[in-house]
Amino acid sequence: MLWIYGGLESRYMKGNKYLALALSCILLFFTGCTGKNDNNKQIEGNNAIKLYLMEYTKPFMTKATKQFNDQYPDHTLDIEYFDNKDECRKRLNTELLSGKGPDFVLFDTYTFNSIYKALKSGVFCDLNPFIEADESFDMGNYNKTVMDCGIFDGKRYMIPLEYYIDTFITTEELLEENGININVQEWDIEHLTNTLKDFMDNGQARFFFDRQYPFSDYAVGSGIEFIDHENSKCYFNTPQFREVLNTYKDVFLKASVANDLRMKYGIKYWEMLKDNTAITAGAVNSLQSIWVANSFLFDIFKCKGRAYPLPTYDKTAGYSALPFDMVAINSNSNHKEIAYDMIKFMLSKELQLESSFYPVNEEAYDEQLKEYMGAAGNQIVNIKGTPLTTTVISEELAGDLTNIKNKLSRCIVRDEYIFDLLNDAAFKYVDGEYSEDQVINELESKVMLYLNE
Amino acid sequence: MKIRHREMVAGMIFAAPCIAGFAVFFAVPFIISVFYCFTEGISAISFVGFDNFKGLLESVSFRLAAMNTLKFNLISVPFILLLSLAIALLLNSRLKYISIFKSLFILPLVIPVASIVLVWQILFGDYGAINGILNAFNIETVDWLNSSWSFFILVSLYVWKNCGYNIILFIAGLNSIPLDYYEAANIDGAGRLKRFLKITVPYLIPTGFFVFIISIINSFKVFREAYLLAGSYPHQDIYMLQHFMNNNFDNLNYQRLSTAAFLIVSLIVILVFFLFSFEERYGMNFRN
Amino acid sequence: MIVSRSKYKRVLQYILLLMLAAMLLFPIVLITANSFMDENEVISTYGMSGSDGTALDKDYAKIVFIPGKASLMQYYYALLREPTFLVMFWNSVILTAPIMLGQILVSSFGGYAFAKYRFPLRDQIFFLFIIVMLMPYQVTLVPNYILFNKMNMIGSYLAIILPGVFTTFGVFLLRQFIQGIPDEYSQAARVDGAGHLSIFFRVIMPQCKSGIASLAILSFVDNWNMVEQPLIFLRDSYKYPMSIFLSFINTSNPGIAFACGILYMLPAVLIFLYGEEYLIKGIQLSGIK
Amino acid sequence: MQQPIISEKRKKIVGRVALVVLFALIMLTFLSKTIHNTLMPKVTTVQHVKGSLQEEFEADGSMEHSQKHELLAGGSWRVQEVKAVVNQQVKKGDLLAVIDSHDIEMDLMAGDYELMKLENAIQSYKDKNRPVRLSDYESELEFAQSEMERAKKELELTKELYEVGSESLKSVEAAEYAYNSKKLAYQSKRSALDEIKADQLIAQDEYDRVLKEKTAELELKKAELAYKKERISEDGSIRAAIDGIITVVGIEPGTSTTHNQILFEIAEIPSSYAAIWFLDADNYYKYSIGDQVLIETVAEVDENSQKALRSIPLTGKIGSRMFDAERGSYKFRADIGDKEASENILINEGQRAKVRSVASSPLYEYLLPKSCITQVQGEDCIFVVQKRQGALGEEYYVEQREVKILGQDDFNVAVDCYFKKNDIVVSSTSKPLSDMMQVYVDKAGKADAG
Repeated sequence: MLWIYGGLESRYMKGNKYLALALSCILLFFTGCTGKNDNNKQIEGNNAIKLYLMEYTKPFMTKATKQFNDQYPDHTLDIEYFDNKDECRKRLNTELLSGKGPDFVLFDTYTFNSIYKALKSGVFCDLNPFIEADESFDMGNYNKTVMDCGIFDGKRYMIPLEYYIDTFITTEELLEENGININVQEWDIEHLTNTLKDFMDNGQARFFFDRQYPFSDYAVGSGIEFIDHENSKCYFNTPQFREVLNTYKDVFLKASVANDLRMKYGIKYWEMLKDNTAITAGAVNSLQSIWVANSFLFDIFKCKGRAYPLPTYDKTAGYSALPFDMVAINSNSNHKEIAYDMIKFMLSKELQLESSFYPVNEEAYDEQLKEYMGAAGNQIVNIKGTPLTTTVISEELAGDLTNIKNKLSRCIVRDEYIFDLLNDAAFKYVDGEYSEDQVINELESKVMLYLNE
Repeated sequence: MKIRHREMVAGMIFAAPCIAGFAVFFAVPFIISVFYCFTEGISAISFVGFDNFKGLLESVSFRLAAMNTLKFNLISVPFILLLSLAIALLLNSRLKYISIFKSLFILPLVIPVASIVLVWQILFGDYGAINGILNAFNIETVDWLNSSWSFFILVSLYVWKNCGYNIILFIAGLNSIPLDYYEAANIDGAGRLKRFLKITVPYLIPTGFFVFIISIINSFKVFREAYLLAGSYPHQDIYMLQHFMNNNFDNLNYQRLSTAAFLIVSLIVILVFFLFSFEERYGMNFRN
Repeated sequence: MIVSRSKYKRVLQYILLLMLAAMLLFPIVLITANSFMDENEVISTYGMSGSDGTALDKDYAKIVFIPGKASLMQYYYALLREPTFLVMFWNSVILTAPIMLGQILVSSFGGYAFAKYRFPLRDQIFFLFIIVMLMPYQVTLVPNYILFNKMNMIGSYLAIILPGVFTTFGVFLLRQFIQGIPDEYSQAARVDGAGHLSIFFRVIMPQCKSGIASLAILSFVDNWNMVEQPLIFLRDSYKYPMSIFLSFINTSNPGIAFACGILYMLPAVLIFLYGEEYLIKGIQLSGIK
Repeated sequence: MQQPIISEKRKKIVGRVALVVLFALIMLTFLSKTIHNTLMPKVTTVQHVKGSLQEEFEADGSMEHSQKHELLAGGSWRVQEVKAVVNQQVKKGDLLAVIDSHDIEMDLMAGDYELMKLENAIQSYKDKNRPVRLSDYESELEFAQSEMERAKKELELTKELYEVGSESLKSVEAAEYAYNSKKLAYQSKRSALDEIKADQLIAQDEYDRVLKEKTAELELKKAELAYKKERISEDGSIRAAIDGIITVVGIEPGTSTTHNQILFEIAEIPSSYAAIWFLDADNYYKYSIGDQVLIETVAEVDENSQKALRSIPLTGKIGSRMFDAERGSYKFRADIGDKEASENILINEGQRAKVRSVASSPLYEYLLPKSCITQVQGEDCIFVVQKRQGALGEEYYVEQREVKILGQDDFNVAVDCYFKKNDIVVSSTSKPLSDMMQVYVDKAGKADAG
């Protein structure tokens, strides 16, 4: 198109050239130097608080709605229920990101393709001001470590409702007869390796873990830092990470029941304990599941169950929790205070008691634990068609749980994309398709790109 | 006078639809997006001056993407220029069936990449044909698409796709050279090379310019190929500006997007200005 | 002597050309040939496993030009068993056709105006058109997205079609073409007292048929394999056009990938065969004085 | 060059080809849709209903009579002969067993002797502490009082005399002294009397209590003795107290009983019956108190005035469920409801019986036909039909949901699962389904469960 240019009368062009340049300069100057005057204009909305929720939350939302209605007679809750999780995800993702969406956002860590990118583009508003403003709210009532996972760049964008720690449960007797002794103080990857070596060597079709945790869980459990979202940096090319990766391939997976075998048992993991395929029951991440697993152990072996976390990288490292359901307030909501009250209600004991993982509300936690230590014994419950006489959670077991809880040092919000990358790469490595360096490089490069976009 | 006026009105009416469309879909929103460059927050907007630019330029990914794009242009454009020129010269000779060859060379232009990319994957996949051959000679195989080779693979795809376009233009350029020049040169007893340098090259310079620009423009569109070849997070070396932007569309970071867009636009504008003036200065000189 | 030398040279040229042609055509030929394999052979030859990208049995792909036994299974599946494929095909059509027609309509008016009329800011505006024309898609998509998001039109075909219609390339091309039409005709018509419209329709249009044809082809080729816009503007995968569907298919359903590829490029090829010289003309137009 | 001509020809051909292709594609599109639909698994659906199952459980149990009278041994008797056998029908006064008459005499004598001893004991007690006599104390008190009054009078008299001077001051003092002493005496007597009265009250009711107790004991013994005597005639024959049927015989000849050992157990007829059965922990929950049960057992019925064994159905209501520790299972007991059924039949004690609960279960939220449940890797699952916006517009697909089976009968299953109001569940399919699989919903075959 040079030729058009040639074809045009040059005076137009001259004018044009300068005009364009001048225009752009002025534009830049103006917009750039208007300074940083914050004018938080908000969309004027009616008195309806918008929520998107999954259908199954209905039962306890009815509670919430009741309470809400007598608290705010002049406002209404307009809840849109979804029966299809993907649809809910899609709607939340797109609408929030494009400045629309519900006022009060209840989501789990799988909702956003990348929760941190969402945070970066500022979809949620900082909750700290509200919390500071309100004396009735006492951080002490909640698990600090877990609560703080909602903080990003010093702003508390989201608040977790429940969290889980990858734990597995077994009995001391069972460990002994398999020639394993786990010293919880020393419980780290090295310890794991040593203990499992001879266990695996006398090669029977016996496994330590009753499932193959995905690499991401194992890595998170190991407590090494490999992603720093705030400064968008990642540290995969470290001896620690390499060791974790290798132990995962060489020790951890070998000591775990392979998926296809596990498939045969379906949900009935206790069968594996019965026929001595696995000697632990894994992924017991809520007091209820622990109670049940413990009962099974007692039912089968007549021994008390003990709970252990996944091994950490070294014994000094603390354990890691992962939040599940979280709540936040849309930064464009013009009912922020009300939404905040909703959050407080969600954190209140009676609702926290409903949570399917560990509740952040310590009171609720204790109450649940108390229940399972006391009243919950000697019932006959029917689990997947197998009747089970339950056993209360013993003092020791409760002790284990509390130790684990007290030794929590961090809480990781899982970022879907990155965790998928981790697992894919690890899978390829285990498959022998990738070399160690290939894994590291791929992770380094892709995650780096991803974090910096 | 009156007529001129009516003329003007008529012209405006004729031009109205496209100008209106242009304004609605490009100009106005673009100005809005320029405004976004200096703000943050989704709809609770606040001005942050040049922070976005700072942030963007600090972002490793953006810099990488920009570098890659630049690198791609520097390598692929000259290459495709020479190649297509060579082919054009070949095709310009009066051989039999030349028209068939012509159409053959142009064909890739219309073939959708999407349906061709498969072949590249077969060739360069980790278990692709080439690795198969390497393996047969027990040479260590390479995961082409996940290594720095991917860059050249992309180049090859780009060349394959856009060669035809340039060939056409060059042929047009060659045809526009009056033959008697050559005859005159012949009479002067100038050698083939001399003729090429003295006549063909100078006359092709303008075309060359145009092809040059077109190639650059097309190289900006190479994202299509890269995406189809290796998805939205390809190997570092073929992570282009377009990837950067497309991925940012996923989490709709308006500020980022518009800032990046603005930077690219101003870059291209400057480039075009530069080329125009360059051509203005030298392009003419060759003519006389 | 000279004859032989020239012959020698000619042969050399042919060989060169043939080699180049072979290189350029290799992919097309390969696909065409392989589209007649049956599914199992495809999978066994290229070791593509349906489930995910990684091969099941890790033997390397081979380049096979002549299928073991020719079969139309791929076409059968693509055309009769997998309606999604055809739906995607029509999606592409739905996207491309309106853009093509709309663009022709708008740009022929615009081109005429810019070529034959004077009005204030004409050249500046035209200059802007050219600048926009040079932009990568992603750049122009940003404003579009902002606009359509405001209009809540994300996810609908209109969000792709409308900007497509008003792409400035068409205006530019036809302006070039119409500029080439000598003014005498329109002058004569005007003397006969024809109005602007009738001049446009009676005089200009008939003469820039080929111009419009080349615009049609170029815009078809461009839009037929659009990738960026659908990726960004369409939310539901079932609205995607072929181009994107194809990029998934060789993982999701490798058996029929080749046939789909062929069927997808078929219209493009047909149009190319039909209007090759228009295509060439169009491309040259974008470059001529 | 003849380029244009070629191209003209080519155009024609290509144009035709293009038309054909277009047409073909359009045709194929519709064709493929129909083919696609026919190839999809065709499913029929049902809607879950709220209701209760006709749960049918069967347990083996035994029959027993519900109202029984026991004959107890009065002491350690030596049994000489036993006349009655289990399930023998007896009239009031029929001889059941004979025991050593000597024992009985001894027994009775012992009884009499005890009585006697008691009576004496009472008598002696009566004598020992008869009530104290108050009257003498009272008379003494009266006497003291009169003395005192006399003394008073004398004192006054002497005083008057002293006034008139016909008495000496000395005698006055004397009289005064006398009066005072008398007064004291009187007061002391009085207080003593009060004390005695108090003591006496206490003593009295103590006495009464003891006496009552002793008499009560006496009565008891008397009663026992009478009871014995009434049942056991001197000759040592033990007789039925009521018309009935013997259910238990607790003795055999030659043995000797212990005190209060069950000799016989007689169920009165016309009798009412109960069924008893045991269930272990796994399926005890299938029966619950208050359930109607169908009991099938063998009974003796009169058929035109002759007895015949028939297996008859009875209905009962579960009355009790208790955990039987040593058996480690739950014991259920159901009383036969319909009297007139049991009027004219006769069921032997311990008769085997089949106990079937015909109870419709508690109300379940979600009932589905059995055919809805499919096993996926040891998991019970159902497939719920969902709609989605597919490539070909509206399309149906199935969503796999894991369910917990709460109970089932011949036709329906009660499941615990998350349901939406109008979810429809696949009840039958032409091909095996998997999650998210697209299906063709056969509206015709749509029916409700339950």
